[in-house]
Amino acid sequence: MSGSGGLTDRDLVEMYRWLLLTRAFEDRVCELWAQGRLMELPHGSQGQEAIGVGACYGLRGEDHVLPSLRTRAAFFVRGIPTRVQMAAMYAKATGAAGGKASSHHMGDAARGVLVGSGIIGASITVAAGAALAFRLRRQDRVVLCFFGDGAAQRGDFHEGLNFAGVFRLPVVFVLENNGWAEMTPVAKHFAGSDFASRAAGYGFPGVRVDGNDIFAVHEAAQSAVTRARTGLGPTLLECVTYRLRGHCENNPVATCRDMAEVEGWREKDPLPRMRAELVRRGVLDPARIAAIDRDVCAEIEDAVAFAEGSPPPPLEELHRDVYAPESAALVGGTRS
Amino acid sequence: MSGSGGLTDRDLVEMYRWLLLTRAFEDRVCELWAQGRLMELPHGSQGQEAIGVGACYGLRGEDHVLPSLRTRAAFFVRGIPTRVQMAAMYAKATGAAGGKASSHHMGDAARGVLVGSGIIGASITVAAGAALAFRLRRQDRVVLCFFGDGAAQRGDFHEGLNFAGVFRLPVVFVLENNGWAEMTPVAKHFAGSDFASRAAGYGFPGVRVDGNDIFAVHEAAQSAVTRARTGLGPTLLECVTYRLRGHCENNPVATCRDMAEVEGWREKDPLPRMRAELVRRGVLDPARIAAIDRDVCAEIEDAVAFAEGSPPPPLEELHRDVYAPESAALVGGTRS
Amino acid sequence: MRELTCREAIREALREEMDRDGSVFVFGEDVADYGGVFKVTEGLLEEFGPERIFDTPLSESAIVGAAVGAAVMGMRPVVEVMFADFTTIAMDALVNHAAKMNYMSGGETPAPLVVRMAYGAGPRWGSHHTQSVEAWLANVPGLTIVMPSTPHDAKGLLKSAIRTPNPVVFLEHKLLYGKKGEVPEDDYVVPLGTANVAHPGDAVTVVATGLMVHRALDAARALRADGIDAEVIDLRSIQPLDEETILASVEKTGRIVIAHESPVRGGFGGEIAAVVAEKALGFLDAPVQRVGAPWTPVPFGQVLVDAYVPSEAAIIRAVRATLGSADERRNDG
Amino acid sequence: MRELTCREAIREALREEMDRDGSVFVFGEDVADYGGVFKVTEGLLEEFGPERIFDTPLSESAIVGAAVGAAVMGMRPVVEVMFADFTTIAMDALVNHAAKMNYMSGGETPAPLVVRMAYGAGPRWGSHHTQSVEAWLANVPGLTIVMPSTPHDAKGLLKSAIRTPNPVVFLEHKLLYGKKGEVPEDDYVVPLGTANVAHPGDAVTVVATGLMVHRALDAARALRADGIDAEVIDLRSIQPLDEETILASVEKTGRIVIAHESPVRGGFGGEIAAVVAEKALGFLDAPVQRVGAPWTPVPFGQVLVDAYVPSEAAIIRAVRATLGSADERRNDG
Ligand SMILES: Cc1ncc(C[n+]2csc(CCOP(=O)(O)OP(=O)(O)O)c2C)c(N)n1
Ligand SMILES: Cc1ncc(C[n+]2csc(CCOP(=O)(O)OP(=O)(O)O)c2C)c(N)n1
Ligand SMILES: [Mg+2]
Ligand SMILES: [Mg+2]
Repeated sequence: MSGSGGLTDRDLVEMYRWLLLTRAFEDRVCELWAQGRLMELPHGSQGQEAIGVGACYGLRGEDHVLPSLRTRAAFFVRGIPTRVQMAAMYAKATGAAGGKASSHHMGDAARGVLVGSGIIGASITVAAGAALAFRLRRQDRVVLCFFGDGAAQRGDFHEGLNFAGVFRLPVVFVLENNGWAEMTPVAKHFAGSDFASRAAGYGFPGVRVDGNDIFAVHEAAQSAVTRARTGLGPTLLECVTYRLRGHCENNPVATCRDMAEVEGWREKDPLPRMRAELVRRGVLDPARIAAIDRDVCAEIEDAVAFAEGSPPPPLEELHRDVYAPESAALVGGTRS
Repeated sequence: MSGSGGLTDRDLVEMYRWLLLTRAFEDRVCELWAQGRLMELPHGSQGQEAIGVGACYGLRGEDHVLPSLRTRAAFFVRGIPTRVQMAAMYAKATGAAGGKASSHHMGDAARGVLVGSGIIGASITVAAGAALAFRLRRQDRVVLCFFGDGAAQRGDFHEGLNFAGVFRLPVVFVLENNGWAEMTPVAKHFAGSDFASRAAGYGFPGVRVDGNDIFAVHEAAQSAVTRARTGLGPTLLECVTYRLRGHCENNPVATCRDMAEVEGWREKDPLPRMRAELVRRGVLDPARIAAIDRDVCAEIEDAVAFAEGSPPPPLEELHRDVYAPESAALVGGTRS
Repeated sequence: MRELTCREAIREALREEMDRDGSVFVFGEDVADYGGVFKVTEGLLEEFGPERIFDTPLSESAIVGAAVGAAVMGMRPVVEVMFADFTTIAMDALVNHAAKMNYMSGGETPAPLVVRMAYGAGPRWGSHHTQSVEAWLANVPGLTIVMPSTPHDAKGLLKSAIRTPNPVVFLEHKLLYGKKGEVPEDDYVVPLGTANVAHPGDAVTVVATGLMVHRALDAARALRADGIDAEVIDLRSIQPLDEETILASVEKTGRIVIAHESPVRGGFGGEIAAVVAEKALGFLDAPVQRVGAPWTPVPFGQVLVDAYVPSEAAIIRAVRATLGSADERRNDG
Repeated sequence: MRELTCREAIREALREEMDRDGSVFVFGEDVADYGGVFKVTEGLLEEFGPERIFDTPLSESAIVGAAVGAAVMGMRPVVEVMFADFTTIAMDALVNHAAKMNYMSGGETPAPLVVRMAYGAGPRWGSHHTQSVEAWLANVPGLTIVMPSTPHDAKGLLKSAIRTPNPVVFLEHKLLYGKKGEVPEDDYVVPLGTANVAHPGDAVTVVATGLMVHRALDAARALRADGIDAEVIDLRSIQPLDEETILASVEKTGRIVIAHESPVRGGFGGEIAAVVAEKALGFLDAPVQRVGAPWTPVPFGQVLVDAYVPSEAAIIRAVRATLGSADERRNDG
């Protein structure tokens, strides 16, 4: 694994915990789904968690992220409580948007998480717009926008990146290339060699890293963030990874796939990989590992209990928030 | 100027005539517009005619072209009568679609001209689809799709080129980079170095040529066409040129532009450039040049007379062709 | 007669038309190897091979745009746009190109294509995978818009949609894919623009589309118990619109309830109400009633989605309202 | 009072709001250096500088998508999408994102943006630069849709549109940019959702939008000569829809003609007819009449466009029809 620059042991352990928490959450919701206890269909990010943790760790509180359907880790690193995420998967009032939204597109203004989209790729132009707001307000904030290889074939990828490039916006585009778009392998939807090189067509750098190497992701993301923060413009960061589960829990892992491919990638699973590295470095030992496991496990079970004990949204919730309340400013002028 | 490969003197004179005819047509319609005699607002292609002539000359009758709003030359080389084009600019019954369509998006199925679009960039996916039809029918036909630098920033550019690349479709994308998108210079809508290199992101070659060098365009187009015809897939051919007039006749040439830039490009005007070259090569002499001038001039004036003498569409035309007549095939099955 | 699900009926229509006409072919996201996320096209790859059905990149605009290009060249593409909510990103190819190709070419190059899309609310999909989009496309001359509600009609209408030389938006309700119904073995078609009287009655006319047809039929059955005979009309296509069948029914019943899943305001029900108010006003014995979703995005979750989607009960309430108010209108007139 | 054109009134609203609120800014294609292809934003660059108004690439989806992103971060973008026909390529940002942001965020991040678009037919633009698109967007909860017809309203409504915390589609009719009218000097707003009785009358109600308001007023003047007092209602916004004003008028006149430029079938007129048939049926003394474009794409050329766009004469015919058929409905009822 690549180095871990300025990261202290405390950082490393914290990152490891986020990685583990994300994995534990994903595995648990897959179980809960199988038991018919969830409302939301899980789109598991198992195998890709290093991207969200590596890229979001070290961001400032006022920076913003716009996760893809596969960036569960980002919600955790940004601090959205496990309870709230779990309640969202149960469509409870204590979940997302009072129960009106699912967890995988949930936003959290206070924690700098922008609302995601079920329209794959559409978030890319929205992220550019958020970065535009920072630029216009002279705020040295950065937007991290996550999306997959499939999303990179949408027109909005092109328009969003070109727009960001032309205005040198403070945004980092994190492309989670997990080899598949639903049941279609990258080789069938992309004839190029890599996605990172597309950045040149928009006038900014593209970088390709091992998305399962949390340190490589962190390092590349940090320099892209610094670049953006200092006014040098966007970066396209292609993180090569692999989706270890099916597209969603309706699709068995093996759907349309050669299991040897899956097995090959299990070897590169970012979680055991980081754990081994931290043990090698003496940052973690069996006791510490077990303690973190217990701690994470308890947090998940607490969230499940919270979610299952939470009330469903009241029927009035359906009609809330269709429009934001008119501000007094509207009647600032005389009416005529 | 670059060489002219397998072109015979006859070819050279014919290409010169197309170039001149296009220029004469464009200049004449600008005059007619100023006199308030036209219905259609001209979007002059003066200065860019070498692209349409160079790229379309030598295509097969069964090949197809999809011109941009700036590829007037393509209509001529494909054989759409000057009379019909002129009548279309007058919105006469003898013009485009019985008078229902303008000249700059007109199609002609028999001559392999696909209907263009007022939605800049949208034609790119349509052209890919036409090429898909050729591929599926195992016809060794090629589609030439023309569009500008502004169109290259539309999502459809991205989706269309990626789609064509993935399926290695027999289509050549001819990008008319004339330095401007309406009143916006390329430098303000594009942060990259050149457009041709974007092709790599779709898995096929991009080539950049002097769009005012008719031989360079022809040569590059011919090899791209051969590539497409032999199943090797698309090419993005960026032709660097310049729009000598305003975006349309509502905008004076100088609108938002530094006239020195315009003057600089006048030196590179493809028409005198080709004429001088053919004289140098002894293919043309003053007498021949004058004869062609007279001939072209007569053709244009005949077209004006034809257009002005043509009837407007009858009111019923409004209701024609909204739907194609149901084919007998529809009732092939028993109704139930 | 044998029974098929809507999913099987649509697949059978595709198979028969692909057999009949070599220019009919299918493409879209995950339609070939996987057989479509709703499994509608399952098995067609094995049967017809990769030139007749293939998977594409995640590019809805290119999918429909390429269908337009292939169609004007004489092919008969049938493309799948997974969720109708994605109409927003395929809208230009559909509205500005497919719908206008025949007109702008003076009849030279029509665009005979079919865009299949799954629409309709369900508890697990959220606001971006559940919308009923027909009203977004209903003001676009050149388009044909089909909304089958039974396996029989899904098959017969899709065959007509594939055979017509014009672009067709074929809307399939997600919750009806598994719905079973009788489907004849023979090669029949259901003509576009012909509504179906799904349940005859003379007390009140209930005009519905898609899933609402079934809610209306349930309502009609419940009302019959109270001696109220509701006539349920399944529009089957909203463009062309079968005005005759609607007007004939209203002239008989004097009352109309219009039910669709999309929100009432700006929904296609307004068009039906307008046609009646223009052409059968004198026959109306009670105010028109519309039943549709409330003015909210489609929410996530069982509880809120159940509250969102118009129910059998809502249709029954509307029917009773038209009956109750029989004299009102004369009075306050 | 001083007179301004709609173009000047819209520009003045932009200037005043940009002055009032530093978070209001403008972007779009050729809006800054050139001042917009319709010259609406001319001079704003000189006045406010390149951070408050700037030109973008030819990317409508990015323009509206970026507006959504900037809006959720608290800015107040006002973007120009040159021709409303391009709604098709900005539709996703508008319908699936702007309109649903407040809902999907539980009220945390509304998207206060305005998308200005020029709509309406003219002889020289052809099928892709002339459509009236309001009906495409009228079934989308979360949106607000404004269609001013006078300089006074254009200014007052745009100020309201900029100040409301919700996304607004602001439709400007190309043929009205040069239209002059009185515009107060003071800082007034026209509340969204309030129709205007443009011409009082008690014989028949004519509800219209945009250019059709002027055709209706011409018709009303012509009818007055024959002693027929038509009441012309200018909706000003179709979402929110001012039902009260429409119903109050119909209850008075007993007759209604609805006029819009888009095709009749599937147009917003259906919604208005439905509201009347639901809530004022008893007051109707004649069938509802709709006046709109025929079921064709917008053609090119003076002759065909004149035949396409609903005329004053068509409105007059519709009014006479509602009057002529006064007793019919009772009879055939
Ligand atoms: C515009 C759009 N098209 C199709 C879909 C259906 N869909 C959901 S996820 C997905 C694949 C996305 O692939 P990718 O962007 O690589 O993300 P991944 O799932 O691999 O993380 C598809 C096709 C969608 N939600 N939106
Ligand atoms: C989608 C779309 N956006 C905007 C316009 C308005 N418009 C017409 S031509 C043009 C500029 C096109 O630039 P380019 O593609 O470079 O072609 P050029 O005119 O330079 O030949 C614009 C913005 C349009 N017709 N379509
Ligand atoms: Mg992927
Ligand atoms: Mg250009």
